Amino acid sequence: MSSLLLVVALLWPLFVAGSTVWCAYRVPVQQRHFISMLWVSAAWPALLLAYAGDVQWTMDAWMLGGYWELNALSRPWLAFTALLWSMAAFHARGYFADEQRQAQGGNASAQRRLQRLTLLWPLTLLGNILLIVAQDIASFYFGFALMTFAAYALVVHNGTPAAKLGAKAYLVLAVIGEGLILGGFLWAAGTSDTLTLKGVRDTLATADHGAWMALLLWLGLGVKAGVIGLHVWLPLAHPVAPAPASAVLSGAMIKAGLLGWLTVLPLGMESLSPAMMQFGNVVLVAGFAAAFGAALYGIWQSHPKAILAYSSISQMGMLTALVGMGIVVPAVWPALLPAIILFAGHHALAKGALFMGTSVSEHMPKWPTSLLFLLIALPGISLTGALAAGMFSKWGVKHALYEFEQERIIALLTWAAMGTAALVTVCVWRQWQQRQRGNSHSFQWGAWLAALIAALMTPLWLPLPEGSVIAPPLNEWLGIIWPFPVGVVGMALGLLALRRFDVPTPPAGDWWWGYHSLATLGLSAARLLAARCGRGKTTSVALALKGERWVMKGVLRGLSVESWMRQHGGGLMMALAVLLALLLIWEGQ
Amino acid sequence: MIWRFGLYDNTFDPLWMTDWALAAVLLLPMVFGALGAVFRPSRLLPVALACLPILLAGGVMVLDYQQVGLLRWQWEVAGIELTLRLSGLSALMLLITQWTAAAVAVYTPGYLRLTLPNASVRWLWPLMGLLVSALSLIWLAADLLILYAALESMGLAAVGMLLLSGKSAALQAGMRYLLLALVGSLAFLLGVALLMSQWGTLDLIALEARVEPEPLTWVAAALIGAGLALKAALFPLHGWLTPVHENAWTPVSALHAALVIKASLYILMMLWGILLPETLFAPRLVAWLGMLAIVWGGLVAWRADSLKTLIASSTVGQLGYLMVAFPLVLGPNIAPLPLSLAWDGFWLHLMGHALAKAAMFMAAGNLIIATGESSLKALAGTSRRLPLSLLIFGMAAVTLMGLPPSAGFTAKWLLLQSMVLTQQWLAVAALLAGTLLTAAYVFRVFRYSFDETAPRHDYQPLAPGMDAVALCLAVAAFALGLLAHFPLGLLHGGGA
Amino acid sequence: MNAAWLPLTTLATSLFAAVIIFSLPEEARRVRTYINLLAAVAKILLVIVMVGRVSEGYEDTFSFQIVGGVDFVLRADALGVMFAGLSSLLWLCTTIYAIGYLEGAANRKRFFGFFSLCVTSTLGIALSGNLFTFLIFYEMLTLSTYPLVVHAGSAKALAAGRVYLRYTLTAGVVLLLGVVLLYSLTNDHSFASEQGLSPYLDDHRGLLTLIFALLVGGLAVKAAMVPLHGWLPRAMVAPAPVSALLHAVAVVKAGAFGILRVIYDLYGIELSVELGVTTVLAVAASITIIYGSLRAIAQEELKPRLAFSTISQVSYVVLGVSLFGPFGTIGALAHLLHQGLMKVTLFFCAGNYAEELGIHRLDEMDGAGKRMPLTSLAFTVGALGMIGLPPTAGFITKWYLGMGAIEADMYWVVAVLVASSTLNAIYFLPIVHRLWFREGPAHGKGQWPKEQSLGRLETHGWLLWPAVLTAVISIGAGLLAGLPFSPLDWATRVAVGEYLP
Amino acid sequence: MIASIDTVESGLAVCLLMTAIGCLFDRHLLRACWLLVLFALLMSTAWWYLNAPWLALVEVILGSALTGGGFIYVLRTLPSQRLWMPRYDRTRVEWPHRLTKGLLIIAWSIMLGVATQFLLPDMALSLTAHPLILSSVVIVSLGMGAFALHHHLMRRLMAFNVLGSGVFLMLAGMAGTSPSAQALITVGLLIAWLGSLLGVLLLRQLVHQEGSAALNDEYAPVRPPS
Repeated sequence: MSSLLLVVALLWPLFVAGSTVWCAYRVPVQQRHFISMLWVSAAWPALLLAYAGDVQWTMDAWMLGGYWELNALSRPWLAFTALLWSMAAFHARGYFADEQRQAQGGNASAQRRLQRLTLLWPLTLLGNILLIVAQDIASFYFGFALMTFAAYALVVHNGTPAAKLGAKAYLVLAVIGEGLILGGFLWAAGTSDTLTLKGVRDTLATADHGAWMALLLWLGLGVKAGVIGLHVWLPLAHPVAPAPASAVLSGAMIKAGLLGWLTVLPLGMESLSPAMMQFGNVVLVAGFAAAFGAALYGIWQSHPKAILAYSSISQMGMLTALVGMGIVVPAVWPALLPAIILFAGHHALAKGALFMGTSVSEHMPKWPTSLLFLLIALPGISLTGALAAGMFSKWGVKHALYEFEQERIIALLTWAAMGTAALVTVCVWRQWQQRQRGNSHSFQWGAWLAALIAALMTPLWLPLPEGSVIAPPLNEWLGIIWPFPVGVVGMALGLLALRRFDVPTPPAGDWWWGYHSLATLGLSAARLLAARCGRGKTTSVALALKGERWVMKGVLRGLSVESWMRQHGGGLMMALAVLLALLLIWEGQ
Repeated sequence: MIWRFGLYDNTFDPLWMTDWALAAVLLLPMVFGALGAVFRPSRLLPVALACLPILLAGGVMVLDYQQVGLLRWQWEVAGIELTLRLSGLSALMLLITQWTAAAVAVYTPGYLRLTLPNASVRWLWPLMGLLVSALSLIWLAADLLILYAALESMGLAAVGMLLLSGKSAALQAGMRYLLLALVGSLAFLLGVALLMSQWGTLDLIALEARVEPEPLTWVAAALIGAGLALKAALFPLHGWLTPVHENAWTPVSALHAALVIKASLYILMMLWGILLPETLFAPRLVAWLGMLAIVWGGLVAWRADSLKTLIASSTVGQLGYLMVAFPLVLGPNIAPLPLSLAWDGFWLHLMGHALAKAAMFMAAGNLIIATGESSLKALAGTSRRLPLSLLIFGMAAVTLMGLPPSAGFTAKWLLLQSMVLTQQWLAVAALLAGTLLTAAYVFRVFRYSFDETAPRHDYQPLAPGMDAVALCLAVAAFALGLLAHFPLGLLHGGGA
Repeated sequence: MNAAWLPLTTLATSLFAAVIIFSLPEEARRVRTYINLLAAVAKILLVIVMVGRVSEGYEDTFSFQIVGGVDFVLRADALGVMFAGLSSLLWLCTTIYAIGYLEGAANRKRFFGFFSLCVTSTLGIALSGNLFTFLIFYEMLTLSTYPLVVHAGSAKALAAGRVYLRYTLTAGVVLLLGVVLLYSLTNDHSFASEQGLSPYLDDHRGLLTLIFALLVGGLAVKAAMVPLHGWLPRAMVAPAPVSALLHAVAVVKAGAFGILRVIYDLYGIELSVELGVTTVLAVAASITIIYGSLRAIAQEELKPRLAFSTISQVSYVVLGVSLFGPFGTIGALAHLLHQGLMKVTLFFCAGNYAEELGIHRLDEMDGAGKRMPLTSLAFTVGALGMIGLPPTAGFITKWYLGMGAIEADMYWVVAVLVASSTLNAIYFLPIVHRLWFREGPAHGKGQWPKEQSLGRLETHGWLLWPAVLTAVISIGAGLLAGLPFSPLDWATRVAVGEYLP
Repeated sequence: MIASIDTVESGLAVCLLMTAIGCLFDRHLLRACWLLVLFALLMSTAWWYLNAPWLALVEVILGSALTGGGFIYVLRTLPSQRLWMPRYDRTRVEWPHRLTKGLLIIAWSIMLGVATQFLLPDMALSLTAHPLILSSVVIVSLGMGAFALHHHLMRRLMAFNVLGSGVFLMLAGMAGTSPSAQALITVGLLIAWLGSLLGVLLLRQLVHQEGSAALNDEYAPVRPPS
């Protein structure tokens, strides 16, 4: 039964995608609902699956051998992912209402964009679901690749130059990431001849070059998860993607990378090699670097979604650091893992709500503005840990770390939370500045509210193991909450102080531009080299041709001997006879 | 070596039927040729019917050979001993001769009808008959007198046939050929005279028994070698060949290139086998010249402007392959395996080349008739209009190139293997280079023919059977390559 | 029980088809179509029978003696049947495609005749039981493809044909030399012999290496390994079905298959490793993979880009062969099939674009996805497969190759594979992007270079369905790789046969 | 040894040699023809002298009457107003060509002489004892050389005839006049005659078609545009 549900959960998005193609050819454009309820329902079976019993399925015929399972990790993951996708789909119904109207009115460009989006959205979803349930490498990789490449349409949707740039950055990084993942998987799987993710994990823990494999996988998956250095696509892609797409990108798809880490990295495993420990430290450092760096850079942004993107990087940085802890201090892991899942689930929904909020602030319903902005800010506040689910997730992490006396890490996390608070402040402030009224659609704000509520209540619905969610005791509240007001106040003061100065907005995508110029430099060097090679080839070909002509001339001249031989047959015969005779006699004597 | 030529005594008397078959093989071609002069057949059927009894007689002889082994005939006329024998090799050569000649004969009426030649056509049939008889006699002859007589009559018949087209160029070339052939045979005769005066016999078996390696034998061998090389168009004495073929009628060129020059080569091989069984350098010299021949023939053919020149020059190169095989067959201390491989390869190549060259000349003749021009440029667009002729040309060319699945390939394979075993790397290189050169000139033809941009010509339609005959020959060359085991079995059968 | 007729009949179907086609008049279009399809279907059926026989453990052999010590042997062993299956399947697809492609063109008789001959040769290569037989069909292949390459009869086509011949005939000569050397060393050596050439190792080490170099050098020309690849991009002037067949199965695969045979069935993998030739081969293959990809990036026209991609991809097979271990073998064998399927799809699609819309250059492809969705979908599948993304068949082979590399402790090969994947993405994704994400004539921007509305669907049905079929198969071969008798399964079977006697 | 030489034979040999040289190297064609006839007659005398009357008869008929007659016929009958065969061969021969041919002649003479004299212990007619045979060796070499030297087709044909006679004479000298040898010579004579006849007819036809220039071996007929 539950296998059937699994099949339905996977096939339903495919069916939805197929139905959009069907409609494209069968339904006249005036009557076509690009974002139909059918389309919105794409993620529902998956959501159902997350709550409806166990799945464990082995298929030999599937690629390299399929093994799908819902376990303590993947079940909550599927739950929040599917929930976020559903919310985002609802939101999309409102968000794209305008565009749909244009399309029905005969705007070919709008038709095209919507058609593309509606086709590839369910496919992206499919990939996301598949990678969550997959426990074998091939399925995971398949899901990951499908999600990655299908999501291109989500990013590039607007078709503006900025969108194209964002999509390009996304794709370039994605390709690099896929390559790194493939390399890591191949290495690990080849070393121990395994086909499951668990096998990879064991290999990473035990193999000689485990740390290097882990590095490859960490980086490859880290492209999605926004590891510092590979994060550059996030601030470029998010601002330009439609809000629902940003929501799933930042909420669900980013988490796919994290899920990958959690599945394949040898987290919580004792007696790891020194190299692996080193690797863990690298992860830890990189995580905090991302957490702080993103916050510091993000606050200077002007586009709210760019700020949110940096916030995502920052948050993922914290998660990265926690993953690093799993390697460096394995003992902490059993307590830390549920906290991380909760953190991830909460961040997914909260970030989804925040991104949806950006679209709500651009199309404000006729509510009191202050209430609206309070609601808009709410998930952000929760993210800082000052509220509701945020507190729970923060405490979960802190609690686990307290047990092993990792005060320094806690302190760093707390400081990072201040950064989050600052980012949220700036984001809301920017939204306030750029607010627009009108054109609000009930699905738009409805989905947003739903996501908001779900985010705040994450521990209640997230199917975590019993007893893994611990309510923070009252005496710790202050310790959890204080970064938020400090961050807000600090940011507000800072903003006030800087009001005098005209601080230019640094470009979103920070290091991208560095990479870009480096790549351009490299490309022009390669071109130069290629041109030189080409010239060399041309010269050598010309030389060879010249040589050939020369030889041909020689041959032709030589061939005139033929007529000489024709005339002197008799003489030649005489000579041959003499020659033969001499030869024979000489040899005989 | 000598048993391979069937030069040994045997006790069996030929069956009476074989005697009649022998008579038929030797005489019927001349008889039918004479009849052909009278009736001048213009259709295919009577010619085919005339060929039938000759082919049957040949078949009977080969069957008898397979049953009995070596067959020998001996007569004494006015104190002169005349000997004939049928060994496996002669049987094979006989078959090739008869079938190729039959194919040519069947091809001829159609050709003559389309080209509307001059009055001299009446000479064609008797000359062809004489040629076939003389060739058959050469394969069968076991004494020098018959060999000489047959060689000479073959040569004269060949010259006569080549002249028939009556073009000035043909006459000029024919005159040169005539003179050289006659002088060549005088050199041969001189050699024979030396042998006879020293060893006192013309019978090959007796000669083989008596001959000893001494200077006189060597001088004789040199004279015979030079004379026959001239007649066989071995490089560098091949100069007369190209113009002769270029200007003769197609069936005549086919017959000449396929068989006539091979006959001289056969005699050369046989006599040197008797005279120089243990010599190292003379065969080597021939082989070196052969390497040059391969390259030279290929180059000349490559640069040729007209189709027939190309084919004729290719003969020079192809003869080079045979020349290169000389030191593998003749010489001291050749291991049995390479010797046997080279022996098989030599004759297989000779036969394959005979079939393929005849087919190629016919295909080329068809192309020339159809396009009305003999230059390569005129071939443009023929791939569309005359695909079959071109295909036949291609199949024949495959044999010449020595690509599988053809007799040329199998033969080259055998030769190469033998060369590798005897470590003659230069020869290997020449053989392989020859393949490439052959491909170069063959595909030059195709390049012209595949040209689709050329203006359209009006093509003369071909007579029925003209393509079919050529096709049969080309296919036979293929079959000979794949089924080489059977003909080569005949070669070995004589060793019993 | 030895069904000697089976390999012979399989070979003869297309040979007979060729003969009949040559004897039919040019105008007999319908009959020719029937003959073509009939022969293709019959051949597939026969190959299926052979697959059944091989899986039951029979090795049907047909042989006769050509000359002393040299036999003509056709043997239906697992490896050969695998290649035969590929070629017969793709022959059917390509025949259908070619019928549609050459609708109304000139010289169809010649084309189909030589086409059938070409397939005969390919099948002969597949079923050859010893090196001599292999050589026969290998050269036949050269000859029968020449008329196809120069089919157009233009100056460019003729020049390409000349280059093609220069390369392939020279290679044939080199190969011949190698084969002759080997035969003089060992006499007739069947592919089926168990012990390989190891008995000769002690005394003839140098000679064995030389022979290996000659054999593989000769074969590498057809397999288009750098720097012997020059003919392939030029041969692109041939009609699309020819390019498809040339690239997917016939010529390049024949070379790769030959290398497979030489290493597995002639030398034996242990001996090859012992001689140290596999490492050299792996390096050469890697260079080819990277070089081909780099050159592909630089191409601005569709077919040359695909041609360089072929150069790169075919060397995967060689790379897999040179990895010592079962995974590399499986990868190589599976890639032989997978790449064939995917590349043929790509070429079909390229042909469709050229025929329907006149597209030859990449920058003309903008928005073609809207105009020709199925073709573009098939193209996308092929392209993703080339990159090696799941669930296409390309992923499966890349996976196995990578595993094989790790197993053989050649970590740098993984780097090559990943780099190649990335490079493939660099030159294929922009095309896919153009197809689907850019606006072009289908969206009212500009004009197609030469639009013909060939059929009721997006193009002529005969052109469309083969592409779709091969695309579906190449997805299926990846998605359901674990099914019995899938390419991967069969490759595993062969490899297990190699490693576990 | 010298003493044993028969004067008749010596005279015959010298006459043969002289006529042969004259025939081979006289640029006046008609005169050369007549010399050829004379040479053939002398040859038949020699045959007679060597006790081969049959051969003598054949030589007279074939060699002198038919062949020589043929040559004279060609030379005589052709000259009409338009077509006439020049009585002189005016082809220039370069000196390197002559030198090589001369060397070849000498080489051949030595080769044949040595072969016959020193290598044949039981020669029927010893070289030193029979000047006829000695002259035949020289005639063969000269004939060969002249054949290789000349470009004029008729002169080459004549050279062939002389050469042929020399060869037959040598054959007789070496092998005696056994039946086999006689048969060989007869066949040879017959062939030589047939060949000459064919050659003569060819010459005539050539001159008829192409004019006298075609008599030069190096002449290349202009190919009619096709």
